[in-house]
Amino acid sequence: MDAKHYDMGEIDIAWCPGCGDFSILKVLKEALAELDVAPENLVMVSGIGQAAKIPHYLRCNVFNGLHGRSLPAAFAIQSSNPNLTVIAESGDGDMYGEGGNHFIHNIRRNPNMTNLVHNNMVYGLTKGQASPTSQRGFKTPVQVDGVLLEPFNPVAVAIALDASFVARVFIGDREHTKDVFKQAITHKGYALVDILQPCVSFNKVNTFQWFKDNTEKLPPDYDPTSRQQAFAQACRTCEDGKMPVGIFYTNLNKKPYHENIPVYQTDSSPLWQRYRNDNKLKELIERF
Amino acid sequence: MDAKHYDMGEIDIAWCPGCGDFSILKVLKEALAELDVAPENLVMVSGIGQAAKIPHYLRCNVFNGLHGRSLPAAFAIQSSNPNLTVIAESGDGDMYGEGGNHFIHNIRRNPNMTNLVHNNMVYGLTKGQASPTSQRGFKTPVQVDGVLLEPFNPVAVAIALDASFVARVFIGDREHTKDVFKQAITHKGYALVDILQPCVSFNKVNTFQWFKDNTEKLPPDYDPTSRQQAFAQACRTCEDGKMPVGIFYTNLNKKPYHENIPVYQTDSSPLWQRYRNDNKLKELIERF
Amino acid sequence: MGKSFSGIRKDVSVVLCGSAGMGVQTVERLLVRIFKQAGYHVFATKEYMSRVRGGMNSVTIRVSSKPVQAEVDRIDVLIPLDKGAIEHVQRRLTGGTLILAEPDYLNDAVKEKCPRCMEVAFTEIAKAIGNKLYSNVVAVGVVGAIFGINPDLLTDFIRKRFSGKEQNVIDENVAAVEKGYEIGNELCEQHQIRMAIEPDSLVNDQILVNGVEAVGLGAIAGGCNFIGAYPMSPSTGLLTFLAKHAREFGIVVEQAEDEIAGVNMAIGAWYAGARAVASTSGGGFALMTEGVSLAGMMESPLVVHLAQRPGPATGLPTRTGQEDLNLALYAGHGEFPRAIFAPGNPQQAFDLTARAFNLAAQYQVPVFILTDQYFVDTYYNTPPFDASAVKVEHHFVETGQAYRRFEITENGISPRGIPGYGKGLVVADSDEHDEAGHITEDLDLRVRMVDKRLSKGRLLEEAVIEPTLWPNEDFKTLVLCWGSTLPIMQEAIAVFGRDDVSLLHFAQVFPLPIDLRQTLEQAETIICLEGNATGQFADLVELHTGISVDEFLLKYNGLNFTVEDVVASLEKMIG
Amino acid sequence: MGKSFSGIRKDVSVVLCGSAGMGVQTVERLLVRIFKQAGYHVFATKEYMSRVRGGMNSVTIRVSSKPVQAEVDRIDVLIPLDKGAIEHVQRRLTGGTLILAEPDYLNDAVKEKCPRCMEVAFTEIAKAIGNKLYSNVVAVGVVGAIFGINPDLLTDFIRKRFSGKEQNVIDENVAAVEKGYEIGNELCEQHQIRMAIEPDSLVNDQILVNGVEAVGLGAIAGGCNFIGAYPMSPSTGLLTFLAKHAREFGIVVEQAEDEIAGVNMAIGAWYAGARAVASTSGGGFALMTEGVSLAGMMESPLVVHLAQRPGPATGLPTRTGQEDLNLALYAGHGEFPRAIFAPGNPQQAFDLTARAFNLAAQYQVPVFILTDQYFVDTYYNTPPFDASAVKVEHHFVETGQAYRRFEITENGISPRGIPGYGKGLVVADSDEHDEAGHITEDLDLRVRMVDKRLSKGRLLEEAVIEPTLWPNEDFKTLVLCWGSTLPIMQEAIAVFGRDDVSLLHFAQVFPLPIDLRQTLEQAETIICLEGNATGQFADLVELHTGISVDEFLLKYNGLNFTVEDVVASLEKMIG
Ligand SMILES: Cc1ncc(C[n+]2csc(CCOP(=O)(O)OP(=O)(O)O)c2C)c(N)n1
Ligand SMILES: Cc1ncc(C[n+]2csc(CCOP(=O)(O)OP(=O)(O)O)c2C)c(N)n1
Ligand code: SF4
Ligand code: SF4
Ligand SMILES: [Mg+2]
Ligand SMILES: [Mg+2]
Repeated sequence: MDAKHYDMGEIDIAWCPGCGDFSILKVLKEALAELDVAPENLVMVSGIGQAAKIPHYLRCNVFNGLHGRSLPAAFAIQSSNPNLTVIAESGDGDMYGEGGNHFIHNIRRNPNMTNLVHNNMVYGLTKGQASPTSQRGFKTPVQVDGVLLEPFNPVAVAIALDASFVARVFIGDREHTKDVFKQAITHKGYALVDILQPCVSFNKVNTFQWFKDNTEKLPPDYDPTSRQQAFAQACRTCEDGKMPVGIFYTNLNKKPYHENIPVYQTDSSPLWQRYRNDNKLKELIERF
Repeated sequence: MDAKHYDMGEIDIAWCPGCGDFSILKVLKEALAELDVAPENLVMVSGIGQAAKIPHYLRCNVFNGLHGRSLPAAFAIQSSNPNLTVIAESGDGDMYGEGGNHFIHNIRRNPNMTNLVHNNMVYGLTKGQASPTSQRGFKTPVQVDGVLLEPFNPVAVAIALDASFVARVFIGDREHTKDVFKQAITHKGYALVDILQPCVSFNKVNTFQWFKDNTEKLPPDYDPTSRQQAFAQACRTCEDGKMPVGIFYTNLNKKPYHENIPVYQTDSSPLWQRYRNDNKLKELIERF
Repeated sequence: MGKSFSGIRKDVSVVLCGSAGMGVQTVERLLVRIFKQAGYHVFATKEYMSRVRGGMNSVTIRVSSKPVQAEVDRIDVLIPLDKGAIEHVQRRLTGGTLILAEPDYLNDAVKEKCPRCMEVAFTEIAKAIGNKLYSNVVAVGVVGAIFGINPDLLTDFIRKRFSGKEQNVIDENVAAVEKGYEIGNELCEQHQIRMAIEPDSLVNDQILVNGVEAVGLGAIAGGCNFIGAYPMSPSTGLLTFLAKHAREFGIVVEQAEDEIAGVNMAIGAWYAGARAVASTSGGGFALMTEGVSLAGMMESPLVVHLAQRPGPATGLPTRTGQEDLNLALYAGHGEFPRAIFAPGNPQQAFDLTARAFNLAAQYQVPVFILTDQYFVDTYYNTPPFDASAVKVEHHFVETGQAYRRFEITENGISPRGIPGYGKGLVVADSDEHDEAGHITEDLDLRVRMVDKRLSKGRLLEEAVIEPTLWPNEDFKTLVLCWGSTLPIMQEAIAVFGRDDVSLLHFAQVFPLPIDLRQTLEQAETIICLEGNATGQFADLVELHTGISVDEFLLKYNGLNFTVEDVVASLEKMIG
Repeated sequence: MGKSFSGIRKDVSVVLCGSAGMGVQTVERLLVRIFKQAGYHVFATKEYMSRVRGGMNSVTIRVSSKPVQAEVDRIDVLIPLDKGAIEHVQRRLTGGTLILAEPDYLNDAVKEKCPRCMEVAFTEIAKAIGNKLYSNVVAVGVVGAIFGINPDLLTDFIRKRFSGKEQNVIDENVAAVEKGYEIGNELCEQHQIRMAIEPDSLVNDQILVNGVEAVGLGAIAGGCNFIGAYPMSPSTGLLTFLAKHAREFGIVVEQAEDEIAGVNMAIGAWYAGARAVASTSGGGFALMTEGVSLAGMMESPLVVHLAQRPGPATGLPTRTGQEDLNLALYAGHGEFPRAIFAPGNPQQAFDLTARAFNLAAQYQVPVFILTDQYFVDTYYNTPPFDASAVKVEHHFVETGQAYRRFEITENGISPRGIPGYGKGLVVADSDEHDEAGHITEDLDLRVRMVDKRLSKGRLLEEAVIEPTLWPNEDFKTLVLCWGSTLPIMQEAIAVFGRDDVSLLHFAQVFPLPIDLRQTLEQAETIICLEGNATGQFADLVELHTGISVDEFLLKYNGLNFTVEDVVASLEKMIG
């Protein structure tokens, strides 16, 4: 399929010129096209933020919900209709801040969905406060003395939660990003891709160049099935060297959520196609 | 100080006879007594659940707040008055379920407080649903086919977040528990103690005996300053052997929150003792 | 009829009381079924503390030859299963109360107040059989005998009930009930305490459900196939009910990490074509209110079961109240329409819960079902629900290429598409949006969208369920009530016995009927009965009709109204 | 006076419009200060899209010889900084509008509609100086010239403003403003467009603040030393304001992980003796409502700043509205008292915010400050706030050994202790509790505790801030309004010019004054003006007084009312 298939035509995109979000959109379209995902079968779920506007810029079904709440909605969409391709995509503030609790517990469920997080280490839409991933010392109008908190390490946390697919990419490397996107989307189960993305308007520290200088690919012989190795790599932060990018961890022993619950064990049809079982209901009522 | 100092006298305790909560209460009193913490200077903060009732059974200042919300309250209490000894104590559902987002982000702040979590792998007060730490296959009236989700591993997650003190104990070993409590309370910064505790009413699987059989102390030569080793130990679950207990990880390079913010840099008095600076305010207003 | 001291009775209330863990609820579950099988109308309600063991809980079971669905203070027969039990129900005792108790529970004061008290050594008897835990089953036998229930029915029932257990457990339980029956019989012969109640053949065809089971059956009848919920008393029953029947009815049951996830899951599920409910109580609902607003903006159907308990905050987690009407009315920021049901009895709970799903689907609005701890925990016998009378109305369409989720139509309702069904794309947005669903800052369009959303409120008004005016169309005094208090008010008015007093019960509390004012204008005196301290429903009525209530009958100690409560108040107000 | 085409003007509105990132806000910040330094009354308000770059935003600056605090539609001078700008403000243009624009922005249609349009090649001039980004500073110079502002004032100001920057940046900015001034002067001479406004010497002693700064200063004056907040437009300003001054005033500023944490932090902080505020907007406030209920139960003081924006859900994040009154009124499950302020101008914002802390401390209740996007973003000049008139009232006690946090006192207020201050223990509980603060299931005590909590509501009624009746005590028509619309209504009534029309503005919207009914009864016609679609405040008034409003003036397109809006509506209604 051609990536143009996902184009929205003449629309006004609210991102700043030069923002990494544009590349993410482009790469995502290409990945989807190469995987032949039909727009009618794709649901993009997002929260609120600059990143969270992405579903509006890609021809597909859209659930653009509340700030921080994309994952529970995406989970429910996926488990109400496992035939859909579900991508939950939002910003670092949305997913790891407001949505932190869903981030943790959704991983535990392992639904068959892809979770793309635009990690620009800042709150873009609300004009430049620290996000959970902001680096120590990062100054903002709220963090006037610079960020004092330990930056949230989504990759390490996801590995600690034994997520079934954990990756980080830098959008500056588009081919690599596309490749990881494709693997994430085809992965059966929950797949996290933390996407390092420069915010040209509010993050003057972690720029394109900075990311370029401070990231490197995981070693070529790296084995993503080892949780211990994955954690060791995840702990490598820019505070003490370069942050690795690539697929840190996969656990292929896990079934996706919908294969575990009884609802789809004998019948794979989505819930909307089903009818109430009148006989059983009559029987049940009479049992009381 | 004598542990009796914390006794409430003749009160009606709402726990079930035989519940591990009683031992936790007893050990905590002893630990506090041995550390000479004055009741007037101690604030116990909890949420809602069986475990969360504990502050009512110990003579001290009490903030028994909402289900899942003890940590933000405890954080604020501690940072409004760093002279207080603050213990946030609740159940596994409260801290890791409803309160999961605060669990993560409070660790990032590293406030000088102790976080004691009664981990009975079940929701006690609401009569026996799965908690985030319930083991796979655990059957309840809600999880009728047994728990399908990956159990939440608080120790691994806390290490992934680079918490400054991370421990797990089994309340069956009271001396060890007391020792860890004391170290946690005296630790300068955030200290997590996950306390394995049998629930005799609703968890017939993870019983006292089961915990006894499925836990073992960390090796005697274990070095808690290595994050990688800590993570490796944290990944050892009962699914593949014994769960280690002990102090998994300490990071002593971190300052507690209140030492990082400007408010206490030149003045260590609690906020309630301070007065508005009238001159500066007048000046500020005139600057507009 | 002279046959015995008590003779034939129409309506007897039996109370069992003991600390948590003493098996009060087991006795309740056994007795209600036994009474029903014996052909009696039966009603059972409980009050309990927020703890797993200890404290003091009680169950009131009414047994009757006529339908009964209301709580009474009066205790005809009391079985204290614990030392503190008699004191716990102290104020409900009368000279006529029959007490069957362990010898050492009966002190002189009790004996004086209740001359009809008899000693039964439940624990010793139970121990003799094998375990003191059987004492509650002994009590079941004693009660069975007093009510003259066929002993075979008793033993058969017990045998069936424990059929899954080991043989010795079954045998010992049977022995316990038999022994109890024997003792009960002896007592009856010695003291003429038999209570002969006439069975009603109608009861055989009826079902016995508690409030939350009625809601649960209504949900399944309404096509519910998804629940996102976090445990919270007293709402948890719906989660466990649907979990129990998940496999049979193809329901996705997910215990959410918190209530916020619960409600967002429910909205996501509806988006994908499921029929979802979120179930919670006050504090959990407070957390859901942002999600409620999302449903308002996305024009997503949403059903929320809100089981009320006294607040604020954690309040009294296992008690009852009607304090969350305002919260349900105004939950969520911004402005959007909604509907709120508050069933008064199991039939209404079944009907309205099923209707909630259809209404939500049709008008694409949030619909709330307000119950309370009293209602969800109370057992009623009732004619079997007729699910065939309830259609599952899907109200979604196959989308075409040009599909626009928020198309502005004449009546404000846009055809609802489902992703994956049809060629169209379904775009739902929490921002203000254009007809296609995409984010907009066109401020004229904003106004049209607000108008579109609010116009559905008028449609909901037209679809309103009328309140029940009972018993007479002519009245001087009108008592307004809503939710679970219906049967209590009905019995109270019957007992009060004046034909110029009627009640107007609202099973739908929002919107209110357009012509409500006319009905209210007929009353000389309007009384409003509510389980709260501020008269929330009266405020709503006043806003809607301009008519303010004359008198209030409010209760907010955590217990439900009883028939006696209401009668006494009516006497004071208009007696 | 014949000196120029325009002559002496009392009140001129200057509008700058361009896409986000074009420096509209920089011009605003510069011009308001320059005008004020020149001795003019100044008012500036903006409307903008929810995006960081692109889109179209505008700023309206009114410059006057008399105090002005209201938004007008009318544009006297327009400087479009972007191609789409003229179209964006199209409907506000009149034949008298002076447009200063890049040559290619001015097409024939514009020239026809606004004959007074002149070409200024801002970008080219800026480029010549060094960077096209300077074009907005050129515009500042042009405007300065038109208003006849002393050129030294302009250059001094610019020099000071950019003093932190590199020397060439300072120099180029100064060059830009000087060049602009030169061009402006030429235009004035050629076209007689000078606007000579008489300065008012009073302005010199005044301060220039926007709404959120007034709230922030009020907070500091009220002793605020803790904020727990999560960024959300339009409430974020308070968080950044307090962050900016945290070091100076010893304020703990913590960006919470979510709003739930924010409000629970605020309550925890009060418990420990701090004076805390939580700041948020609609959706965030919805998430805080469980915490609000906690404050109700714990009788914890709590101050919440709720900056309104249009909903439901994400709605229009950067627009304005008054849609969250109901939410604030009924937020939280269960029943407990509260107070709600809605300041109408900076002075009220300062006073009431400070008062919120004292009121919360004294009555131990949640107090809300309702602002909106319009108010927080709008600049006003106003007499300097007198902080010495505001005492920080602590209202806590040193505890004794026998201290009981929830002691039942005559007026319902229990002395508030702080852990660590005194020998007593401070026990606060979210469950129903006894006087000592420990969890209870004593249901009689429950009733006493409810009564105690609710009785504080009556005290709050007595402490109410009376509404402003303006200008006349005698009236036939009374216009009710609340919150930020006060100055707009005032100017509209003055313009409308009939002395039988008064306004009644509520800076405290809950509770309402006990005797409000009497005031309303004097009116023949009552009109209610609100920034929502359903008339939420009118409902509240009706509930409180039994009087319903005759006419509504509602606006809900995301923009604030303008003076012209209101005048036109008044004319239609009572003209
Ligand atoms: C409940 C709630 N709280 C706060 C907000 C305000 N808000 C909108 S976007 C955002 C942060 C966005 O940051 P991020 O998710 O990192 O996305 P980015 O803009 O950086 O792409 C916030 C705080 C909101 N819309 N809803
Ligand atoms: C907002 C909210 N949701 C749900 C509840 C109901 N609730 C009370 S305690 C509890 C779980 C308790 O489990 P845990 O924290 O593990 O404590 P335990 O009783 O096992 O000690 C729940 C779900 C509540 N009180 N508030
Ligand atoms: S604010 Fe930052 S993240 Fe948002 S669009 Fe602009 S550059 Fe991108
Ligand atoms: S329910 Fe479980 S955890 Fe709670 S007191 Fe009883 S045994 Fe302990
Ligand atoms: Mg971001
Ligand atoms: Mg637990």
